[in-house]
Amino acid sequence: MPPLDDVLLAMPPVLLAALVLFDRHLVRACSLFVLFALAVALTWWWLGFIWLALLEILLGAALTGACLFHALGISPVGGAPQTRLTHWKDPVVLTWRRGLGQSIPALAALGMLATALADMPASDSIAATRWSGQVLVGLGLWAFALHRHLLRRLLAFNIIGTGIFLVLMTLVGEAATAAGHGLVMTGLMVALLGTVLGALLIRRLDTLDAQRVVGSESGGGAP
Amino acid sequence: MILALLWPLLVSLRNPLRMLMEHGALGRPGHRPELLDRVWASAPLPALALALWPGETALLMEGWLLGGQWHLDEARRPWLLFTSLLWIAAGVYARGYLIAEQQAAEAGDVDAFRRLLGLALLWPLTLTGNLLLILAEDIPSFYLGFTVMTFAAYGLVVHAGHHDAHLGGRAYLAMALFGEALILGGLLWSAGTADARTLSGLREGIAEAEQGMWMATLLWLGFGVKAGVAGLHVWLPLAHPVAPTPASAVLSGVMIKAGLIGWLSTLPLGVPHAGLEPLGRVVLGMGLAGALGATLLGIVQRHPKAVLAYSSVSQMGMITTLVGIGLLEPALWPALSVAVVLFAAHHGMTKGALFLGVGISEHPPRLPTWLLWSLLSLPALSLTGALASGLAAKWSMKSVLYDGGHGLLVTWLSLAAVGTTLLMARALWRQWCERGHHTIPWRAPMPLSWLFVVLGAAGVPLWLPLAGMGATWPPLAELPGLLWPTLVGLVLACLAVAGAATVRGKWRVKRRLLPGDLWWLYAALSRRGLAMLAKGSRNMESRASRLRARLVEKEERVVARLGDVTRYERGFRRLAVPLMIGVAVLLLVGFWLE
Amino acid sequence: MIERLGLLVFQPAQPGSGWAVILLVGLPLLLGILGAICRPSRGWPAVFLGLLPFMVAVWLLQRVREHGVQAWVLELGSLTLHWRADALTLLLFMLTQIVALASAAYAPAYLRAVEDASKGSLVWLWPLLGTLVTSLSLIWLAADLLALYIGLELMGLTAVGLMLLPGRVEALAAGMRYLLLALVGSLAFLMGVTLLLGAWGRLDLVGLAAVSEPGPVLWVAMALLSGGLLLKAAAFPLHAWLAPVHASAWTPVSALHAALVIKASFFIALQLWLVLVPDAAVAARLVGGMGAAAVIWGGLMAWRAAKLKDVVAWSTVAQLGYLLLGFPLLIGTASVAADIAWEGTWLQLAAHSLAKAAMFLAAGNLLLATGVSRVADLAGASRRFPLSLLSFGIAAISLIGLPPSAGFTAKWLLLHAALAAGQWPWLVVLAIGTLLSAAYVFRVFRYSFIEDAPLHDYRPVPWGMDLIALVVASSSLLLGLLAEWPLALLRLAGGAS
Amino acid sequence: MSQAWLPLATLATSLLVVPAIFALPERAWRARAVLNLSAALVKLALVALMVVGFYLGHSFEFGFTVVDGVRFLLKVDALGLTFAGLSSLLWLATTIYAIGYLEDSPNRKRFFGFFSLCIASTVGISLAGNLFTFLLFYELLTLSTYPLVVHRGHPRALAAGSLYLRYTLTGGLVLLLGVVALHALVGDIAFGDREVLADLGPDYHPLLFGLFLVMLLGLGVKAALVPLHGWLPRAMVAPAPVSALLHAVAVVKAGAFGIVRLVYDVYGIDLSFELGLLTVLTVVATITILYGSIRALAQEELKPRLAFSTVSQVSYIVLGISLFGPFGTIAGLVHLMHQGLMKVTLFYCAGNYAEELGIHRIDELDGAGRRMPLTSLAFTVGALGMIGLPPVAGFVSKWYLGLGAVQAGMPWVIAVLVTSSLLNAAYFLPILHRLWFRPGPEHGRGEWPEERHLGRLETSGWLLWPTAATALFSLLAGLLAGMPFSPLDLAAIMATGEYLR
Repeated sequence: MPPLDDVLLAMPPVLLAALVLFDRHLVRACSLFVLFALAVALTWWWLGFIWLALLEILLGAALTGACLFHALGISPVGGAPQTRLTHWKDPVVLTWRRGLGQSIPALAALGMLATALADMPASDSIAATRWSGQVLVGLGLWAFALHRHLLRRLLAFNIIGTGIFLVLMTLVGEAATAAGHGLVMTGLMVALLGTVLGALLIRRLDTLDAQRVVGSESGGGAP
Repeated sequence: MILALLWPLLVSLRNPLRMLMEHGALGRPGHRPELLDRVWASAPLPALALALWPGETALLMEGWLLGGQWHLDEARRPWLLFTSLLWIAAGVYARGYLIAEQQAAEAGDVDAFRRLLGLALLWPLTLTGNLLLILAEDIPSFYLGFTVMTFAAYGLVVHAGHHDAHLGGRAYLAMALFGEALILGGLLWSAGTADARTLSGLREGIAEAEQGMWMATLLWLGFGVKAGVAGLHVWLPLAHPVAPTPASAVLSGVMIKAGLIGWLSTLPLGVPHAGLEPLGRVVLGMGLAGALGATLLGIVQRHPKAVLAYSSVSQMGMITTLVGIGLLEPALWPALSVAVVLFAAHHGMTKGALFLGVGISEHPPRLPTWLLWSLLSLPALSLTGALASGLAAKWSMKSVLYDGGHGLLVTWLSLAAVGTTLLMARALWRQWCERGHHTIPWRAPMPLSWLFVVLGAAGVPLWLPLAGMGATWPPLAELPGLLWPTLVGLVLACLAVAGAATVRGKWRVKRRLLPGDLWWLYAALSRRGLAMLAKGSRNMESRASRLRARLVEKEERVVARLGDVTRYERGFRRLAVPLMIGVAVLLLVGFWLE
Repeated sequence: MIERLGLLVFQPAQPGSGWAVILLVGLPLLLGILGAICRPSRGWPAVFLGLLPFMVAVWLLQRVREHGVQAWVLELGSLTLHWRADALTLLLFMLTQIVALASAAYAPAYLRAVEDASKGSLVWLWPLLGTLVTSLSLIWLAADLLALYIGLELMGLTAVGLMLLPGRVEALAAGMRYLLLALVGSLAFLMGVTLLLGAWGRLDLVGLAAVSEPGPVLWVAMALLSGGLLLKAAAFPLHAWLAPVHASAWTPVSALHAALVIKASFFIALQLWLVLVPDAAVAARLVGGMGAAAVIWGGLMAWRAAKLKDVVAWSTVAQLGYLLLGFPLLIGTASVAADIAWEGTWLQLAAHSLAKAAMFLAAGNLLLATGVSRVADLAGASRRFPLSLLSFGIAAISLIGLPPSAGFTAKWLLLHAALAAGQWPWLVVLAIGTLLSAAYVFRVFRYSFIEDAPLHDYRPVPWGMDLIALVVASSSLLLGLLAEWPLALLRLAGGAS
Repeated sequence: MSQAWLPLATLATSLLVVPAIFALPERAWRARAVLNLSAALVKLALVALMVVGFYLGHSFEFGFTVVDGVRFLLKVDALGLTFAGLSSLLWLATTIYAIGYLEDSPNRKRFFGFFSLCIASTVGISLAGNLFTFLLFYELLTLSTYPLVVHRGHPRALAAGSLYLRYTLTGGLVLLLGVVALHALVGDIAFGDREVLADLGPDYHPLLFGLFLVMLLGLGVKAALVPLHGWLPRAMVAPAPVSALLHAVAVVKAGAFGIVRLVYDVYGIDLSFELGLLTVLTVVATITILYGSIRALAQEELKPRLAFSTVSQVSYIVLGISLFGPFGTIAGLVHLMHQGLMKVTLFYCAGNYAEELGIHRIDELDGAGRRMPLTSLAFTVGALGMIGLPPVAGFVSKWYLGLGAVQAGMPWVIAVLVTSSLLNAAYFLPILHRLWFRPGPEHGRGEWPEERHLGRLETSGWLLWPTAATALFSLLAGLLAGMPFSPLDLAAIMATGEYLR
């Protein structure tokens, strides 16, 4: 049984992730994501990976958050969102059956992960973190399968990534810390770049979409 | 020897080449070159010279076909001689016979010109084939000659171009093809078995071969078509009447003999223990049937040429019986062969004279009627065996048969001779009925060549070089035995004429038997067969197209279904991530199963 | 098998080789940046400069031939990255260069002809191109998982960027899907790497091969790695992103992508299998089954596709299936079969790269010239654009696997290997694949030969573009007859160690 | 002494013409004609050079390794040389013909380009020294003929082209499978290494038998063995020179040639006999011969009738080689050449009729002999040859077939031959009758469907002279069959010298 403080520390990211993924309001979800990244940074710090914590704050919280808000069309200068995007509903209705069905891949992935990790017992100090990482992966996958919304999928991707980083850092021993750091840093960079690209894309798609809507409306007005 | 063959070929090709040179001449109206000129008629001359050339010659040509070997030996010489003689005579005769057409052609009648051109081309070509088959010793050359003659003669048969000519041509061609096929099969089989290239090798091979009987049967039947064996003779009465008279003369005079030559060259006659007795018996039977049956059929014909054609069948039937005896009793063959050759030459010339005579009676020369008709009936009498060459031929035949102890057969043959007499009488009667009134000068080529043939025919035994033994005239004591069939025949003919005069009406109502008797059956049968083939072919066609249609339809369905399948692609697109995890799980299971 | 990949060699590298490798990796990037600055409007400067890394590769290949495989360790503090250069990787590098050069030479003229090529996206083309080539070089040369990961991610993101350049709505939507899937794929890859690292504490392939032992960890790790890589390689059930992406991308980019990018993922996957699970025959057959399904499905879809570029794109899916057949033939089979399959697989890879690049370029020419995108609209093309169609045809010959082409020789080898390994089903797969590919290719030709078609207005393409397509296509043809030369090098690399 | 360059140069002659033709502009028909003709002549000269060299005992071989264990091999042997000679000769004739035929038609550049490619592949097939090389050119032939078949570009041509591809590509694929399997079994077999398979021992015999059937299936498609012949009559929509070439030298012959190679040079005749393969071939060939003839009877258009005749005639070759013994071999080999000459003549004639008079159907031929005597004469020669009448070349083939049949102990084959001859006569003689003996438009009855006056002679000289030449050749090949260097002589040399040692 891991110590209580570890468990307590592992709880916030998980809870936040769940909120991020399943909050119906997108702006709130994005804000929550920033919080989530901060919580993860806290975890890094707690585990002793100061550099990672700093990176997480910089890349994960600040830049990724900025990207997400950019995708939503919220800018620090312009203020409130003006587009429909903020209230974007998922195109596919969420039903219980669908929810359960889409959880199967996530569960399968978790099962595989558990099978592999069963051979590598963790010390008490990191067990909680590892568990939280796995839960994040599972949640992320579930959400990724469940949602059609591009931004939500981006969020899910980020959360899976974070989960994997957490698992990774609990797995590497002393000898391979450098390699682990390397991997995580690359991963963070990739996640960031991916999010940037995604955000830009979403933005552009939105613009084009709006143009098209406007175009078709004006076209519809003509005989 | 090459010249003998090459010359006709050159003559044949001369005119078309000339046509080619002056291209466009065909379309121009106006004067045309004379097609049947002297050069054309001279085509058989070198062959005649060859036949008279003393001594035996042989020609080997490695490059020719599969290795050519042409021989002129004593066995071939008589054939060559009488063949070329008849061809010359017929050629000269033709120049007169076709004079009207030629004039029309020269005057610009396109149709006539075309027909004549064909004749000018095919006549020497037929001759070439005929000569080649006589001279050839290697099998391919022989077959080549036979084929060339057969197919080129088709053009002679259909020369006139009217409906009957085409009917005759069709009968001729169909039967010829049938014969060719049998010959080819027989030749291939026997030559393959004997590994022979020459005809003599072939004969030995057949004598030794296990299946020799069947090979011989095939060959006998194949050549039998040409030789007019009973049952296979049907083309003769159809083709001969429609061909121009000189063509009929060579058809009936020499080309029929090609079948005989075929027998003599390929069947192992005179070889002891060849094991062909069963065939010999059949041949004998068929020969007799032909000799007798043809007279019965011929006697009811109206067209003189048809009557003559049936007479040819009858005469060839007689020769066939001789061949049959040769197969049955090889020991008799050396003597018999002489008789056969003599008989063949006699029949060839005489029948030639008779056919030419038909033309003469249609266009009588300015001769006294009694002279003309006695000249016309001379070959007829000769054919019955009462006079001249006929007498000699008959005697040589009979003497051999008597020596071999075939008295009964002689009687039968004598009966056939009775029939021949009747036929001759019938033919002359018909000629008399259909005689023409436009006389021509007797010094024209037509009467002259006819006279030449008549005289030649009468004197066959005198000039025919028979190997070893000359023809002998029968002793006086035998004359009654030889002459009675003719007399009986004459009497019967007179009775018939008298009877016909009295009961004229009755004869009229009787339905006339069409010339070509069995042909109509064959034609119907083969038409049925061909129709079945064509139907089968069409069935295959339609079945194939149905199958194709069904396949196409099925394919379209499958393609449509495949088009449906493509919509699953959306699923792949939507479920990419779960699918990836699925793949991973699958691989994990795979690893686990190791 | 592992020594064929140039791994397991501990001899020190020849001096100078390291620099050569740095040049190999770095030069394309530099050139890309240069391109962004100069923005060449003609193809030839790109070709001219692009020859530089090619020269370096040739030089290095010469060294490899003389001294055997070259391997280095790059140390960044406590982080070590492993590299190696052997004949295979260098040949792959040269292949990369050739295709990239062709695309680069083609691009300027193409972009001038395409109307909607905005200035902004033009700036991005060259650096992205350079980065892509660099990342590919990284992948070929890397001998540890971290470097591979870096290369893979770099390649994936650059590829997405390149695909997005046209900026049309369809391009964006397809690109977005591609991006997400690529990201998910890399997450799976990362997860696999994580497990390996956690279990054995090292990432270099040589070391992992030595210390790893079969067990759930290795298996799960391999399953995840393979899943991710197959997703990126567009293997059968995970191929869905491919065709839409190509449909709207620029032609030279499509050529590059189909020829190289997905091959890189395949290369990594095959390499990992050979190193880590060289005896997993059952799983390999499962991959082979996926390949078979890919051959059939890709062929069908290409046959039914309405647009020319879709046809070409779907054919990529099918062709990748052939490559996947390499798994069952190489893994867990006797060396008789594996030897042949080894050559067949790489030859197929090269053949397909060249042929597909040529085909995309030729198809691009046709599309540019006719201004239509549907196959059915190509009626009468054979009279008007014989050269484009000829290039298309030559490339198609190789794709179908008809002689004399590299595709044919590769197919021959694969067939032979399948027979030698006693795995008959693959014969059927190859046969069906051939027929299907013939069906979709000749469908195009059938339309092009129609004579009584109405005359669309068309514009001629610059002859340079036609020429490039023709040259690349012909090279795929020639490779079929001259395959012995590169394959001998492959054998040499295998035999040297 | 080995000269590698000669076979390579022969191949290259027609291969290099291809890009040159494609480079020329469409309008430069004169330059193209010169190019084509000179290449054809050069190739003929090269082949002649090889023939001379071969008879002097030189060997010509060119080879390099394609991949490990697989060689690209060009080798000259008597059989290949003969086929190469035939194809270069007929190429020359057909090139001349095609130049005349396609005058003023579109897409000539494409046509001649692929035409040359087609010949290059045929030469490649004939000079191929092993199965791999053979296969290579065999498939190349498929590809290069497709554009020729669909040349006209109308829906029927396109449909025929698709059908053609379906058949031939599938056939090629099956052949490929067989060849690869054989290769996997024993490695690379150069043609002529007959011991390799014979030494395998009886355990392998079922496998070898199966492989032979597979390869036969592949080759049979091109050789148009029933029931794999379906593409051939449909491919008739191609222009006449293409049909001529397709039927006489290129495609159909390639299949037959492949079967010859397979039986004699890969399996060896003794092994084939031992395995009972020859019986299979005999039966297949017999069925094909009869089926083709019967189907030809019902065709009412000229070219399809000729096509079915080809189906039937090509199987003579197969029949010949299936008859165990020297005569059968000679027959098969000699018919390989004879059929080419005769069929090409017939197709030229059909083309002439179509071009000059617009005749496609048989019943339109009435009296055409009058209007086009030389063409009709050539047709007559070809038709008589097909029936197997002396002195045309077909007779020689048929003669040896018959002898071979007896020698192989299968006299019943003679019945097949005779039946086939009769059927041939039944569908050719009516045509001849119409040509020569029926009155037609020339005699004022009706009109030609579409008369054009293409030349000073009966038709354009480009069309006429090749026709006359091939007809003459097929006549001479039969008439002078015993001469040295005649097809028969060559076949006999091959048969006795190479295969029946």
